Amino acid sequence: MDVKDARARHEVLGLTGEDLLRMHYSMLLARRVDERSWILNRQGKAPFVISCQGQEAAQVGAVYGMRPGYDYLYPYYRDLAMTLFLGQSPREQLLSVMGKREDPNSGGRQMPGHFSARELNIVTASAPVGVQYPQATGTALAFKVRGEDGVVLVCGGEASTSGGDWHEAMNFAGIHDLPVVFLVQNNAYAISVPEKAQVAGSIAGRAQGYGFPGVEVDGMDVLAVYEAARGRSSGRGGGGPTLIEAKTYRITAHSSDDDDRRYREREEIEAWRLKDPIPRFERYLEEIGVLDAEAREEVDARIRAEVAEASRSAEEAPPPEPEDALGPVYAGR
Amino acid sequence: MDVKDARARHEVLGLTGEDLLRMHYSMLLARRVDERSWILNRQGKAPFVISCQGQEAAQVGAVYGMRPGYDYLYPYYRDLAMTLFLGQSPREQLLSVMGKREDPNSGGRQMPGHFSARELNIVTASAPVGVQYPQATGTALAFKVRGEDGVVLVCGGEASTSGGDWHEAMNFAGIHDLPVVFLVQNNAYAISVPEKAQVAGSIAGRAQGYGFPGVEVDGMDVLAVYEAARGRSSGRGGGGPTLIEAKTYRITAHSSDDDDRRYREREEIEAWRLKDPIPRFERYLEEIGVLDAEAREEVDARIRAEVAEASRSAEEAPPPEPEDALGPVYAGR
Amino acid sequence: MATKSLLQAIGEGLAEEMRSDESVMILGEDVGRAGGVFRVTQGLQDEFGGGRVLDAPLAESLIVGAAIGLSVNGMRPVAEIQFGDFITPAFDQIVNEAARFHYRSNGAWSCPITIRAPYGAVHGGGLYHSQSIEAWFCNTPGLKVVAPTYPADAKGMLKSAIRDPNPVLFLEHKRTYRLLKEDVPDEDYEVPIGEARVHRIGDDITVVSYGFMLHTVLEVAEGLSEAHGVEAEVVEPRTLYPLDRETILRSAKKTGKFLVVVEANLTGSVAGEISAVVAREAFEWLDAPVMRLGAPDVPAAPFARPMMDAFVPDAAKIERAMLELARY
Amino acid sequence: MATKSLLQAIGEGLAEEMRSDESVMILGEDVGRAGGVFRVTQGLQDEFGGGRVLDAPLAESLIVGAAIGLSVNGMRPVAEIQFGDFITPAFDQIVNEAARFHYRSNGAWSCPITIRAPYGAVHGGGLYHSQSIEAWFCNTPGLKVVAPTYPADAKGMLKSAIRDPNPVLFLEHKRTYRLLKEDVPDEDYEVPIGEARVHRIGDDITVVSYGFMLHTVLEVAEGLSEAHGVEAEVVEPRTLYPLDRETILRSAKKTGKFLVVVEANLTGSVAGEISAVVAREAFEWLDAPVMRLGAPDVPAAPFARPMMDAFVPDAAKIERAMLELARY
Ligand SMILES: Cc1ncc(C[n+]2csc(CCOP(=O)(O)OP(=O)(O)O)c2C)c(N)n1
Ligand SMILES: Cc1ncc(C[n+]2csc(CCOP(=O)(O)OP(=O)(O)O)c2C)c(N)n1
Ligand SMILES: [Mg+2]
Ligand SMILES: [Mg+2]
Repeated sequence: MDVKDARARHEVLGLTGEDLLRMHYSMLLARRVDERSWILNRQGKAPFVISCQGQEAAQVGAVYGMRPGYDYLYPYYRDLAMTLFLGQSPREQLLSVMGKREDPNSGGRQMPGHFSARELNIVTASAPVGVQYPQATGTALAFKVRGEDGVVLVCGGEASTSGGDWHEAMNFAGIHDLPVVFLVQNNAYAISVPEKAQVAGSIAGRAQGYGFPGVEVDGMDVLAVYEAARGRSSGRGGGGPTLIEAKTYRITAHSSDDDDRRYREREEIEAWRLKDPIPRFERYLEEIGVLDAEAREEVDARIRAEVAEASRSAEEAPPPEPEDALGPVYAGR
Repeated sequence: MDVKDARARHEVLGLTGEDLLRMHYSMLLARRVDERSWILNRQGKAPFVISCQGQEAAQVGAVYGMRPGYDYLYPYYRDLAMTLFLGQSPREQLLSVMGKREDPNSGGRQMPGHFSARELNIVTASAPVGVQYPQATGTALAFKVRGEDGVVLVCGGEASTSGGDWHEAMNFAGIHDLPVVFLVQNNAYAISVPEKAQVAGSIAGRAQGYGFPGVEVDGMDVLAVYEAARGRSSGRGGGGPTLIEAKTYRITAHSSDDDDRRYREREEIEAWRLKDPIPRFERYLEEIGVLDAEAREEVDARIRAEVAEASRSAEEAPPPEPEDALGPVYAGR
Repeated sequence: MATKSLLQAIGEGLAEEMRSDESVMILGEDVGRAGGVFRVTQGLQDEFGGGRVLDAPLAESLIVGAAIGLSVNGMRPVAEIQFGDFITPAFDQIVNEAARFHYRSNGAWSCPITIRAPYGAVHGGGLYHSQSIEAWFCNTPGLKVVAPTYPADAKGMLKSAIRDPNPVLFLEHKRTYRLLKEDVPDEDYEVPIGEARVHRIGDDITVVSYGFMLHTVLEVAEGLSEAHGVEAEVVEPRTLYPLDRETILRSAKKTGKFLVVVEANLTGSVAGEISAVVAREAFEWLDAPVMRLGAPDVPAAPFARPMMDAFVPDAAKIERAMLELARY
Repeated sequence: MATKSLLQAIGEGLAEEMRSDESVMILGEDVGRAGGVFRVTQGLQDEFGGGRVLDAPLAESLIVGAAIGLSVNGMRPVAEIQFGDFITPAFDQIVNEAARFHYRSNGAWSCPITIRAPYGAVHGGGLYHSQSIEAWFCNTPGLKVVAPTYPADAKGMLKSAIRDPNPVLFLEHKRTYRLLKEDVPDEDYEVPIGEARVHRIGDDITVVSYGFMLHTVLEVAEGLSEAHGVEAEVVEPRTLYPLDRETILRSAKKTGKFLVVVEANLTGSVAGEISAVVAREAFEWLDAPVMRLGAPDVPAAPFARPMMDAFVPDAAKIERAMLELARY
């Protein structure tokens, strides 16, 4: 698809219409897979759901340009849009949501959202918040020690900056000028705890104290996040660490176990829904003539069909056997 | 003793000549007790020594004005000058150095330098670096919850900022605007590890990222440190957290177990010796006419006699009994 | 006196202690407006304000470290760790700091803090919301580790924990939170730390258990009595460290047949210590090997139901072990 | 073949592995120019450069976490924890992360890291440079915990640890670093993880021990043989988790009299697990209670010499325990 306006934002960023459509596709696919998970939950087929809704732009903007299987991703539990972008399929994620035997993340051992794909360099994630940061610096250090140009992208919510691991990793990345991008998806809440009880000062503003750049970006704007991350998570620019704080919002409750009416007003959510990153990006795509309403419906229909089929197939897949619980505990030599 | 010059630095700070002499006395006393510990070590009477030498100005400057038994101090293992200032005696510290039964810090249980004095609000210190920071914020929070104007001073070396505890405490202090002063005594080394392999960016510069003031001061200048700390550790000014990074230098090896020739040049030490905070302060005192050479010798002689007597008495004190090892493990109700 | 669940009893215990002692306060993640992810602290922030029921940042070392510092300055904090699995970042503050304050200062300082932590496998919890964390803490003199199972015990032991001048790790099995209700006294009372409880008297075998496993053991014990005439004596340690060795040994010596049932990965669990005490002190009374039953030695309970159910010892496994012991 | 101390043997093992495998690297506090506070890594930074022998910031969670991340990206890191007592901040990364990588990813990932940590009481060390930390880690499937005592074993087991695709915690008792020298092979060799070693053959009693205690036990065993004709079989687990149950049980069944001697605070130590295994599996062969000897249940070895010497089990206490068992 041709680009109509020579001064369009994406052009300045070196992105083609095709890039934009790929971005849009990834965001919408993640949204639909996520929505499907909630339906499965209500149907009693998925005991637990944790969502990416509202954060798709931050995720796709940051991951776009990563080289799957070369650069490394340390995702956190909301990073569905990233893992789908890098190559995991909707069926795979729905297998995970239903704790099926074929779940590629963990074979049904972990909760959904604990991503893992060895061949895609998506490093196995866990539940303890923040542990990924030191690990990411080690992975970046390996690139540096070997003189390779790989980059590591590591993600977390704003509360993941409160624990010591984040700081220890920031300091280490700064000392050794490591090729690592810290992406903090600040969605205003940690379960019920609002940002002001979680974060003193400014997250982005802290990077300076470690001697490397930190930027705050509108996390509902996929191009803004891409701009902050490119040349970093893309690996093309190389260089040292960067911190990106993407201001975003968690549209759903924390998880299917949470009742968010206890701690936030409906009006607040409605106000943020108006900034939903997907319709917003679609307005841009329409403006620049890359995706009109009809084409959008077509894409969405295709995605919905794909997700429905993935869900059907995943539902049919067998659960783990009881004995699967017994291993593998140790890797063989 | 009268102050001669209306524009002298100490006057601007509201300090009298008497204040200055007290500061000087505390610094020199700490130096002499410290030196005595090394002699005891060489004599085989003290298995382990860890020094304050070079850091006396940072310590006395920060602690001066604290209200013993009201404000709280979380010292680190070099803070001999602070604990002496607050009221522990040379004999008490030398009892600790020799692991005697009467050692008030721990009854011979801990290494020297692990200070504790309940009645002075010097909180029992341990060896794991950095653990004191979260504790200090809790102590400050108690003041806040009860609406009292107490202040907490918490200390560590520059490497104590590398661990997660420091960061978690900084963040918490910022969120709740707690009355706590973080004093980082940056003496350029953590055992053998130089600052550049330890600290990315700037320690003082990090405070801003947590939303409260941070200052870097010349840690060899007692008045500069006092200026940074007053109205904070004094408690008189109240208010929220402050971070002070006092640039100083460790004149001795890390401890009596360390051989620093492995990792630093003699010339470097000699260059820093020229900035020794005690002679430097004495030059100031002489300039302003508060302490001439003769009076200085007198003070020193008095201190030396006091320390010699303290040492003699501490040497004679009995060691712990073997059975002392068995308790007290649990406090009785 | 009303019937209460474990969860309600603990919540009530917290409220009562806060009412009667101004120095008692709570800090933890989501303990405030949300009332805790399990709702144990529901309503407390409304009653006592944000100063005394404080939503902490997501930083467990800070939570425990700050609790220590609060106790230093006259408070009696109750720190909540959202899930026992996430207590690991606070490990240093608990075992190296809180537990050592008294000894290292030769008795000058003490550290009266309570650390509440829900533990144990639960459906849908997966590897990181399921662990039995108790063994990590049961080699640490200076610390007390309690794990009551029944509502009335829990409330009374929580009061003892808060009033204790030492650090107490207070473990709550998630699957027992709402499992049953029982009468819980309204008046102020304590259940002492360090005393085991004999739930069922029997002459044939002794079974020691706690948490969710205890419920299953008691059920199975009834069944064995009816079906096989085997009378099991069932003992709940309630305090895991230090152990009430006397009560455990008295029962072991009486029956001569001893079994410990835990939900933890068996090897290295507290079942080892309990077995060792019995093997040492009750040897002459034993008519059978000291037996243990626990989860297999795999990292933790998996998420998918068939695997989780295979992980947690169930009634059938427990019955088999008890029968094997009885018939030995 | 030259004689080497434990410390030298470990240093040599590191150097050889780094020479033969470019992916092996070291990170820890003071491991570079200073060569480690105990000088284990002396000379390695000169030979391999600052990139492969890296002075880490004072942040143990970072050290282990970064090691995990290095292993993810093709390296074989050896992380040094300066003193075992300071491993606590890394507890989360070790037990919740490294040990779970393989299981939680259904075998897709593994975590080949080695974590070296000096442990044990030493004169002048005091509460925080003395602890026996092994029990904290011996309830964690996915992790291997080794604690060799003799130089040749240590070098061979270090090689096994580095080449193992799983996380291995490698414990070195500080007081054994320079205690003796023995022949250490020059050629490349491994001593397998998971195999106990029988140091002394005897028919009367079995004593299991490791670390500094093992040396004392062996001394006492010689004395008992000469003075009392008591022949002790002395078994060193070498690997503490998972245990070599077969070798331990074989000896227990042979002698029928079993004692474990550890330097840790006894209650909750690995002595409990070892005792429990024997009490369960060798019951019919036992002629005496399964006995344990360890340090008293106080936080850790104190600084002042009289107290430290009272804390660590000495030859007299060990002899008394061995004789009591032999005469039972
Ligand atoms: C160490 C640790 N403590 C507590 C938890 C429980 N927990 C899971 S998610 C969460 C909130 C995280 O908030 P944030 O980092 O902002 O991410 P978000 O969920 O908002 O995307 C908490 C407290 C945990 N998983 N790990
Ligand atoms: C958690 C922890 N890790 C390691 C050590 C060992 N250690 C003791 S002091 C020290 C260096 C501390 O350096 P710094 O904080 O700069 O203080 P300085 O000694 O220079 O005053 C180290 C590594 C420790 N005590 N605690
Ligand atoms: Mg958030
Ligand atoms: Mg320093």
